[in-house]
Amino acid sequence: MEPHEDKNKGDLSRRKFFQTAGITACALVSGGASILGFDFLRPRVLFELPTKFTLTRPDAIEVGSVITDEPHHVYVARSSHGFRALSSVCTHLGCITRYSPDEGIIACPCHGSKFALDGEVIAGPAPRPLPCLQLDLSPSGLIVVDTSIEVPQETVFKL
Amino acid sequence: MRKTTRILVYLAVGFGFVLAWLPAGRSLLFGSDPTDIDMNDSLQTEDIITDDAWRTPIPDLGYREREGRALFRHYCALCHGQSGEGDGFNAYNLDPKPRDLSDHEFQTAQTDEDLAEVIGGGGGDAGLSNAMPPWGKVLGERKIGYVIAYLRTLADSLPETD
Amino acid sequence: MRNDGGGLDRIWFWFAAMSFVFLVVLAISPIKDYFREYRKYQIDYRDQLLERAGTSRELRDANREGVRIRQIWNPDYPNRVDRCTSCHLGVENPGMADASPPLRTHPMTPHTPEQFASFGCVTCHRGQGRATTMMDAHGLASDWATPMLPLRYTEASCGTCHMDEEVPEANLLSRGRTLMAELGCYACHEVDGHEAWESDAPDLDGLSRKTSPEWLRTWIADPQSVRPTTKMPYIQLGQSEIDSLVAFLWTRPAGEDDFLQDEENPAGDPDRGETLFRESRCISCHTVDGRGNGSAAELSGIASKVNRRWLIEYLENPHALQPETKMPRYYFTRQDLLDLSQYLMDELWDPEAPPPVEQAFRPPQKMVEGGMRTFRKYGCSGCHQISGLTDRSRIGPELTGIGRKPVDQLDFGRRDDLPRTLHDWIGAKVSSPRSFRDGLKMPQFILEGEDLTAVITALLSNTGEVIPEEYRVERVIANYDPPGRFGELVDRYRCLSCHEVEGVGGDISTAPLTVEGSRVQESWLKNYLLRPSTIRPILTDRMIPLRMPEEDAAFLANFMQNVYVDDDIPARLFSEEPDPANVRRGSHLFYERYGCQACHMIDGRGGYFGPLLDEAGVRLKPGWVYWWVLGSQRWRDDVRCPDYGVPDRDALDLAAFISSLGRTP
Amino acid sequence: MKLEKMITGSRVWRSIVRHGVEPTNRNRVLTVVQNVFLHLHSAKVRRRNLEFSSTYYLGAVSLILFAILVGTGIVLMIYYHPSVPQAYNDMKELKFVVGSGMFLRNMHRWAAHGMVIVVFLHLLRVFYHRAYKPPREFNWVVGIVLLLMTLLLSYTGYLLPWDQLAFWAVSVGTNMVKAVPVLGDRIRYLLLGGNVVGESALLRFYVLHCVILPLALTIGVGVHLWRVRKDGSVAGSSGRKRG
Repeated sequence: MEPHEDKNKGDLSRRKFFQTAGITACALVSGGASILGFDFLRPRVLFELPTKFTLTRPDAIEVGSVITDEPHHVYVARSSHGFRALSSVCTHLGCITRYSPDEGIIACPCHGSKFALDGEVIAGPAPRPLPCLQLDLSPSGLIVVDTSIEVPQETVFKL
Repeated sequence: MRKTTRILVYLAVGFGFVLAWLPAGRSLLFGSDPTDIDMNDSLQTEDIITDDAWRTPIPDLGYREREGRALFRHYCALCHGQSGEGDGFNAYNLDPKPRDLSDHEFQTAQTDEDLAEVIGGGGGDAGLSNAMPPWGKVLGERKIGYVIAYLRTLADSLPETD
Repeated sequence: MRNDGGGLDRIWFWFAAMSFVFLVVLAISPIKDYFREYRKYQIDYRDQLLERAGTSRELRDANREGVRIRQIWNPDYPNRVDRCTSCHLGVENPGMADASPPLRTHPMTPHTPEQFASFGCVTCHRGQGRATTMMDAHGLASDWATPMLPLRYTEASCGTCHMDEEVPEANLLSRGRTLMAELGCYACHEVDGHEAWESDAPDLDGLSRKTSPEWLRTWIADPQSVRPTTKMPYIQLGQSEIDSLVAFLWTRPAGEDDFLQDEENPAGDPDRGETLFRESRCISCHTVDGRGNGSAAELSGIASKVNRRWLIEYLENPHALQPETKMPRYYFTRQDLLDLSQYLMDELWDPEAPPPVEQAFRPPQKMVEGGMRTFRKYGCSGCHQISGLTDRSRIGPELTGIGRKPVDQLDFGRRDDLPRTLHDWIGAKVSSPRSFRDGLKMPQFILEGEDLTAVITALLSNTGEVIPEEYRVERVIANYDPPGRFGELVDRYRCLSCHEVEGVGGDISTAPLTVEGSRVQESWLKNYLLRPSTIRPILTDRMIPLRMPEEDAAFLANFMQNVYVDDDIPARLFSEEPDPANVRRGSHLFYERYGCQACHMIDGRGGYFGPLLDEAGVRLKPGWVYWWVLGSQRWRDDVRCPDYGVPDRDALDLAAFISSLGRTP
Repeated sequence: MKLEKMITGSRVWRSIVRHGVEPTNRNRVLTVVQNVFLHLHSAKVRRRNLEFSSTYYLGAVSLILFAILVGTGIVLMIYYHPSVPQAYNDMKELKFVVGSGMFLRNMHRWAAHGMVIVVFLHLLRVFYHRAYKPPREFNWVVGIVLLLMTLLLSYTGYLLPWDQLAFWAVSVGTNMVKAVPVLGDRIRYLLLGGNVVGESALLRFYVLHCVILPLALTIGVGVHLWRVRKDGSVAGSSGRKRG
């Protein structure tokens, strides 16, 4: 019976090898497939407005005035200190705020939040000030706003 | 025996599929249509010009040089001449004479920025004759760029002297 | 249940093998993804940026460049997504001007670099914007119908939005479009937007009174050999077709054929005729041996073409014989006509022209009918009017959309030598149209070198695409009809053949008349119409003396003075005579500051490209001079008098100086 | 009465409904137990029908291919808009931008080709083995319907890329439908949602391809397999007497 056992033993180890190899391959396949699945679902290009965009010349904005860029949801305000870009998306529930030049404040129509021109909350349910955004000057001398970069609230950009 | 028949049947079916799915199957089986040729009896074949004008080498000027050439011929050639040698018909009465733009040394000595300055601001501003007027307001930066691109081709046509 | 162990082994073997195969198959996709073409360009770009970075900010920006697909997406332009910038990374970066493609900066053109975001790349260069591999993006893959335009034809893309004949900063395209209209492509081919095209080829009625059958035969056989500058193409007719065509034209309308009979016109004085020819400035439009403006027919050889009687009739009143002609009607006396025609017949004949045959030409009816068929077959009526043949159907295929036709829809015929591209096909079609097949009808045009490139560009620009409204630059078709008696005179003297008014009219004269009333003084204008003086001595195409009666001149001058005015131009600049101090300062500015004498001549000093200013004080109104000095391009945007950016005070002084010229104090 | 007898006594009826129609308790039970929709799990199966016997696996392969098609198809729907001309652009997105997009699209395409071939081979084998004979004649009919649905799925999927091939294939195909007597024009009109292959045709084909036909095919496959369990597979059919 010994040779038979030997043979069995050899069979078993070969079987074991195939089992291990197959299961390992299957594990790799499922791991890889989930990575690929994630890669498939993650969009590589966006059909949205770019986060970095160009506005007017700096001198087109008068001191003390605010211009609104509606498609990008951005305010650019100019004070005597310099320029400041604010997101116009309310920090409460994401409504789009409005600037009212008469009162000199930014107000949200949904739940009545009010913000000052430096973004600070004056009234209402908004939990945080409006985010302050990165400003830049393009080589041709135009204002460039990047909504993907937030800067500290007190930042003011000078010419 | 049964097994062979089975294999044969499968082979036949498979072959049929391959043939039916072959993209070129149609033309392989049916061939292409002969083109109808409409003969015109009164016209001799040797009368037909089959020149290969389309093959003539395209003058080797790019877009900017071409635009520059048009501007140069319109605004500059009156004094500087068609080939930029300073021999335009309006140069006759001028003192000093217009610059020979095809001069190789002049071309190598001047950078594009230098040329743009004189073309844009005029000769007076650059300390040259005020007979060279300023074109900056008429042409603007871009078109002056075209003109300079064309000026550069004028120098290249000169045989290089040492 | 026997061989159980062995069977299971086999199953496990297959399990392992299949799992492995599965793994390999799954790996294909990520591996291909890793080797995507744009990856290496993007890594290369970042390296180059890092190398070129001079400031910490540039370094920071360079480090931010990751490997990702970049795209220009324009929601206003439907479906316009261009990913070209995934490989052509430096197009907007002026610092990459010396890099090698694909990373090099895009050259400065009217829409770049400012408007990349709204135009993208495919709008001008074609190809497949969504693709991210070179073959696909450049449109070389077989599934894409519009491959990239070769760079020399890129101007064609300007023409997809700019519908006008003249497109600014695209002179190859403009030239191609002008050529297409001049050569009469629209006579045979329908093209959107050119339905109103009108031929300026002569009417063919009454040829038997004008010319000889021999001349006609030579002409039809090969027009360019008779007159190299003609626009009429070589139609490549067989001899029998030529004969029948001549027969047909000869009998339209059926009538006399007294080519040689001319009893009623006595001989004239050729010397006086020559003086008349020069004085009348015929070469302002016509050429003689190639000298002259060239907008009207070459006159050498005219004596071999027409007979004297016809010539006299024509010079007497051109509009009676050719209603559409641009030639004005001069006031010639009977003696003038005799002398002028004598000069033309004596001097301007063509030694190579066939001598006229003495006997009358009476073609058989069958030949005439055959000629009519030939006339129709080759679409002669597309250009030439002839009584009784009013159908001006276009015999060629429609060309709208030709500029985007997929190559597999083109008939290359026997031209196996051509590369299978649209531009090569168009090039061969316009330069040797009959080489594709037998029996084609398109005639042979002489198109070479840049003219050919220009016509190919113009054809490629006709894509028939629907362009969003805000991108379209429509073709402006000016429409102006001078009213009343003024209109009648303008028609008689054919002023609009040379002068432009309200965008209508020819371009032979440098002076549009739209604001003539604000420009010149009425008394001067009247005298000028009667006896034109020389304003620009170097021009060949100067104002012609029309010998008009004084009342016509007075009426024309008065009308223009009152109607052709622009309120922006001050009618009266100075309430009284300008201060001599201002005149002196103006003179100083004229010579020393602005160097105006480089072009303008006063008292024989200065260049002579610009108008003579000797009598400017009598000719021009001071308000005009002031307005002109402040920006002459407002009058015509191609005026060569440069904009110096003259301050207001200098302009007033210059106006004072120029208005003082030629005036007796 | 006579008509009812004629129907219930007919061969077609008896190939579908295997029990009697008399209102006995046994028949009432059988009505429920022998109905795939009321009793998916067979109440009684012959041991032989459950054997893992030697076979060409053609039915199983088509089933697996169908599963692959459903899987890849659902995933591809994430990046597909059934609209003109966005549909074609989406093909380009899959090719040039989406990670593994082309891999999945090719899987879907080749599996579809494979399924048509395998289902057809399956039919040939059943035919060759005379497995369409009683008691399997009803399952043969179900199988034919499944083949038709496979072809229809293939055909409706053909339009979705919205390229020239798709457009003309569907133009030609739907013009063939016109040849159907009497109803031809109307069927084409309904199929295309109009008279030309356009936006509405694309949407209709999309719904057919992604919802209606796959659902119908799933139900059909259910009946088909259920019948196989009851009657035995093809492998067991030839050379054995019924009973």
